Amino acid sequence: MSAAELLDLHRRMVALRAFEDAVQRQFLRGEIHGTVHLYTGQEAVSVGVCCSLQPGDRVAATYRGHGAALAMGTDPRGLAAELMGRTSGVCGGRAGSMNVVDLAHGLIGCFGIVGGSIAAATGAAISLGRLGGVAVAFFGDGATNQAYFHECLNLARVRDLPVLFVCENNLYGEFTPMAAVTAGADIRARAAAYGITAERVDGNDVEAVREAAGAAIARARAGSGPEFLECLTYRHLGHSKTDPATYRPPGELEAWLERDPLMLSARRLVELGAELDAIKTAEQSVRDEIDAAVEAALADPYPAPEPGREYAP
Amino acid sequence: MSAAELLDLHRRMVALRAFEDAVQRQFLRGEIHGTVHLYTGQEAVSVGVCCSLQPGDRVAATYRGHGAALAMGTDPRGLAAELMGRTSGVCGGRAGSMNVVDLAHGLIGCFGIVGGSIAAATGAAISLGRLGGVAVAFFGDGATNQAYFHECLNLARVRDLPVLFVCENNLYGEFTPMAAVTAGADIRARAAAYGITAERVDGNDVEAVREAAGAAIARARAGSGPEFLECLTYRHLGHSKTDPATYRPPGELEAWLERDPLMLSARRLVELGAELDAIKTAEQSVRDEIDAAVEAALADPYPAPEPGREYAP
Amino acid sequence: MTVDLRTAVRDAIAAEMREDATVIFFGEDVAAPGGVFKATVGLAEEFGDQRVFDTPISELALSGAAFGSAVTGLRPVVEIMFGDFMALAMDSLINQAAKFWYVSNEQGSVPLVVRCAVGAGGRFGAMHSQIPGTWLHGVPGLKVVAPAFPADAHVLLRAAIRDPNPVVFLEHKRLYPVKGELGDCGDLPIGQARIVRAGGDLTIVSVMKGVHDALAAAETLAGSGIEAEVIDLRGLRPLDSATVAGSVSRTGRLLAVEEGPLVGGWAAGLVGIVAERTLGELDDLWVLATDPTPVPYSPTLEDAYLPGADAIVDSVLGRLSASVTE
Amino acid sequence: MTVDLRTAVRDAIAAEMREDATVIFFGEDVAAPGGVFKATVGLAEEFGDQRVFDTPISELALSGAAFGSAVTGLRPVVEIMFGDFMALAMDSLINQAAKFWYVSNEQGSVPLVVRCAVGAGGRFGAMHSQIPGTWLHGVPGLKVVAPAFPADAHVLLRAAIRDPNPVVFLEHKRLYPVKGELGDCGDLPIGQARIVRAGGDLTIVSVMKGVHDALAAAETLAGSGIEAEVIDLRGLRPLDSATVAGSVSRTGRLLAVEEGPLVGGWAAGLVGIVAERTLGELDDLWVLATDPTPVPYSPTLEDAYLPGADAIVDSVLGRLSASVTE
Ligand SMILES: Cc1ncc(C[n+]2csc(CCOP(=O)(O)OP(=O)(O)O)c2C)c(N)n1
Ligand SMILES: Cc1ncc(C[n+]2csc(CCOP(=O)(O)OP(=O)(O)O)c2C)c(N)n1
Ligand SMILES: [Mg+2]
Ligand SMILES: [Mg+2]
Repeated sequence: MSAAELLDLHRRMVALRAFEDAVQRQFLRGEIHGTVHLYTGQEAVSVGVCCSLQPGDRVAATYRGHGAALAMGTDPRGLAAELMGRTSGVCGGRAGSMNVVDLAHGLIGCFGIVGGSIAAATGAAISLGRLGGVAVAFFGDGATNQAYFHECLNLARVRDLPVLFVCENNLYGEFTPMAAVTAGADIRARAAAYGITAERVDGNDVEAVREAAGAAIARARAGSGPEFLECLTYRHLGHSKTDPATYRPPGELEAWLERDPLMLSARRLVELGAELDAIKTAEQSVRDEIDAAVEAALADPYPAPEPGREYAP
Repeated sequence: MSAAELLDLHRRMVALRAFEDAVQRQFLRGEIHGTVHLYTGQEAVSVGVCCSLQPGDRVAATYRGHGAALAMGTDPRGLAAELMGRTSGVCGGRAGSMNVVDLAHGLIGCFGIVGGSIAAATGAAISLGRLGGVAVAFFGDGATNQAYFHECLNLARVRDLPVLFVCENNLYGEFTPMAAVTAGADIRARAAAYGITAERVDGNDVEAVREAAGAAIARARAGSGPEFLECLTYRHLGHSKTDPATYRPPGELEAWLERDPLMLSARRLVELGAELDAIKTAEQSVRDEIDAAVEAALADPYPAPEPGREYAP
Repeated sequence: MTVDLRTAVRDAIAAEMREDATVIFFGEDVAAPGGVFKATVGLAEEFGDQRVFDTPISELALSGAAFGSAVTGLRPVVEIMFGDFMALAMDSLINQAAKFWYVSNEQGSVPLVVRCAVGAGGRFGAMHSQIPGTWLHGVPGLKVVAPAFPADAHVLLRAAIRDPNPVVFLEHKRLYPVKGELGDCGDLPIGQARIVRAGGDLTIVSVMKGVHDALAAAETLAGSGIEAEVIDLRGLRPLDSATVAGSVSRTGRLLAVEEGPLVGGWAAGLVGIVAERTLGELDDLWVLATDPTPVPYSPTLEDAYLPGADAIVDSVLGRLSASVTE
Repeated sequence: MTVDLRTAVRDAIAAEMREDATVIFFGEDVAAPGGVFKATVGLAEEFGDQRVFDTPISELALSGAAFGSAVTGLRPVVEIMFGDFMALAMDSLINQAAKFWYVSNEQGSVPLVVRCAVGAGGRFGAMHSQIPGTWLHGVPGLKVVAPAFPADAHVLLRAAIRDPNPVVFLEHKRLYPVKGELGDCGDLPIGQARIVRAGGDLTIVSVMKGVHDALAAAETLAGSGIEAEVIDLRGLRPLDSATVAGSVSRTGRLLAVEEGPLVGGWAAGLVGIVAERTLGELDDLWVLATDPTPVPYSPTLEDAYLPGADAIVDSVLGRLSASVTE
């Protein structure tokens, strides 16, 4: 990967990080309601996967979906406004953080039900098998114990559907360690048991993710049927806004912070000859853009209820 | 296995076969209603598994459950009466063929929902983990594509529950070949992916089934956690009463009839020194008993409805 | 053309598939075998494996795949073999399909249909005889269709396939062999009840098999000089309480007949909604439902469980004479 | 003792676990973390991993495991974290647990409890705000409990754990912090409504958060000289329509307030059942429900969606003045 290409991915990851930082601030200010599930630490996964997608491809993600949305091109202001429940939100404020949909950018949904993204992408792949294109499902390690995982992976293989299943293994489902509830230790073996090619990649290394996901997407596009990619990663923050993440063993977070995907890509950029200053400047301009977008959303109005209105197409 | 032991298993299998033959006759006479799913051809599985169970162990089976019920000791007359919808039925005629329960004999249920037996046995194993004992789930190849299979096998391994999962792979789910809907070809790989020891055995060879199941049950009893056994077998008849089974390739049934479990055990008995005549006599006496039991059930009354009665414990 | 309901269903799917290449159909044992109720025979041959296919026994994946394909350009029709298995498929229907239009701020619709065979009377026992309509009739964003006659089954299934909303389409097992004229098969919006028999003394409302029972009961009652108006709701959501209320305004009496228990059923809810609108005009209203038990297997028990024509007649006569005695 | 509902729940489980070694408790993030709503803090410490444990995210296996363990000697209490996820767990509840006693010819009972947090108002969006009671209130063999006060939550959860039937126990999220006296915590059978405020002008019935809204509305209405009787149903199945009918016989007017849509809801059904019994005594009856949409996220939309105290007051005043005008 050239420095320019990597810088592009780096900037995208910084955008995701900056967005979640801003969300955190707005949440604390009371502008974002209920709960949010931040993507901080996992940026290399959705950026590394989505950069290989083409127009017409489709993505389904989870309640931890800001990253996937931004990686697909969702407008940060529209996304922030959605989280704030404003009319200008990408779903008019009706969805909130957990259920974002942005069809114009190929995001068929973020799903509040664990495993729901797997079904949505599998179904989309039925369409794409006819129209051309690839569907991607993002989901967590915890979702691999859900009914959807099993039934959909089997169906996808049986029907040879063009879908990439991306498991973001961040070692926890909510407050419970993956190992405590996920038998067999290696999630790839589950996919392989359905005859699906299954790879694992360092989910904090955006180059590695792009390479593995790009190859899998290309294979699926060429007719290989479903593909499976486990991305080993870590969420830097708690599961959701109310979680201080005290269940983590001491030192675990620190070790992962050493492998912060943004730090890794910045370091690699330097290796590839980029100037540290130039990187910092680029980062700051991305951060400024995101901050401005999020701040701008604050000016947008709340939707006016329309009691009794019929909501059907 | 001694000739006497094998003769015992052989007699049990003949009982199952004779029962299904009688059921078929009564169905055609209109004495059994709705539909039935006959076990003919699969006798070695439930007989070979259940003979290693002890009092206090529990079994959950399917709508194709007459075999498992009889193998657990359900009274043939009570079972026949159930199928006929009589008061003397093991469930008073309320359940019918697909949903038989016989707690006194350790049968916690036959389940009309594909996969339901897996859940019931998994739950029973939570109890048995405390009380001692082993739970057994019988289910088909088709059930391995159901949500229950996935979620319960994972849970059983995570909690190290004493349960034996017995997959009766008869190559079809209803009218659809297993290979057409079951990705990955080898069901054992699925169990293995959860870290469950998985074996395959000739499900028409009652000695082989008893050996493999007996060892697995002993391991589970000793605390190994869940075990998985795939029994390769074949149903001689259609899926249910309305199915002429025309979807089978020519010659397939004939090849399997050559490996009829009753024929195999009879042959083996002869090898072990039993007299063919003695075997035939034993078979006939079992058949007579079963026929008499089924005929006797015909004399029993139909339940009288009690409209408005409260049915709650 | 006179066809049975089974054929009306099959022909509806076939007609829509011919007209619209985005319609696909899948389910368990529906393609090569043509369905366990033989309601989809010949579709696989006509439309090929890409449009009509057999699936694993994976009800949740089926509803999920229907959702995913419906929001990306197809019009999937899915068969859940028995309505009893709907519980396994419900999450995607409720949480994905039914919510998408509203939650996405109307970015996209979800034109899917889930068909299933429902109802008791076939000696299939407790897990193969339920009507899952009442698990679903309270879910905003879903439609639930429940035809009683071949012509309605045909027209409404075609309408369901064309409908941009997720539709659950209930087919009563005991109606598959029922024959009827297809007529000219014009368009028919989902959610319109129909007065299938006029009468001035009371209104009997039901769906599916219950409509036939109500019609038979009405004939018997006519012999006693009681003229019942019979309404076929033709579905549970949208619930056409307006047609029922209109009829009740004329007859003053309402009986809702449900194959299922009283509490939590559609009948009690309909009665409540109609009562709210017509209270001043009402002389009587009540529900004839089943006992609150699972569906029993034994013929004597299952027959007694079902609210057939005789039970309707008894109920009407009992209620009317009670109100006369009062 | 004054406790919040959250603590009342926790203490109920703990008390039953102390008294009965066959009670076990499991669910997602319930043991070590003490539940996402912190309603089960400390149970794992007190009772150990064999009796209180965290599970995979496998709602169907949870209900299935509850069934299997309940028919073999244990009394499992299961947490389905959000009621919205109940659709994933429903098959075993409906087809196994609810049917077992009847179908087995009363060979064995199924003493299990499924708890879940339900309801809107927390800005959790469409998939974390539903009340799944109406998916289940029509299922024979199930009980559905829905308390409004800490004391009832405590006593009814204990009763649910001791009950030989499968019980779904709904805990409204917005009630977790609500405080109340536990009282002497005698026995209380499941399925008994309670008149929580006496009044002669109309009867308002609801469950959970709706009861608090109804009480607040009743105070406001009292200021206008309208005395509302408020009934807390305390559950949906069995449905205590008798207590409501008794009240309506005195007040002549019935309003049922439901956090959920009209069609398919418990409120319309209750109104129908009560109308059937009290028609001659009724001056008015109606339902205040939500719009038939998914629960919106945005605060302005969610607040407008919910039928709070103000909406109840408006509805009562509007309806009463309309009937006066007539
Ligand atoms: C069906 C369902 N069960 C439970 C939940 C509650 N829940 C939300 S996120 C979560 C953990 C998911 O873990 P994982 O799949 O690893 O994803 P992560 O949050 O780690 O990204 C749980 C249990 C849910 N939303 N849906
Ligand atoms: C959840 C569910 N889906 C579908 C059915 C209908 N059905 C009954 S048996 C069967 C095939 C099951 O195949 P398999 O598991 O291989 O068992 P077998 O009948 O071959 O013994 C199907 C699809 C059902 N009973 N339950
Ligand atoms: Mg995770
Ligand atoms: Mg099979």
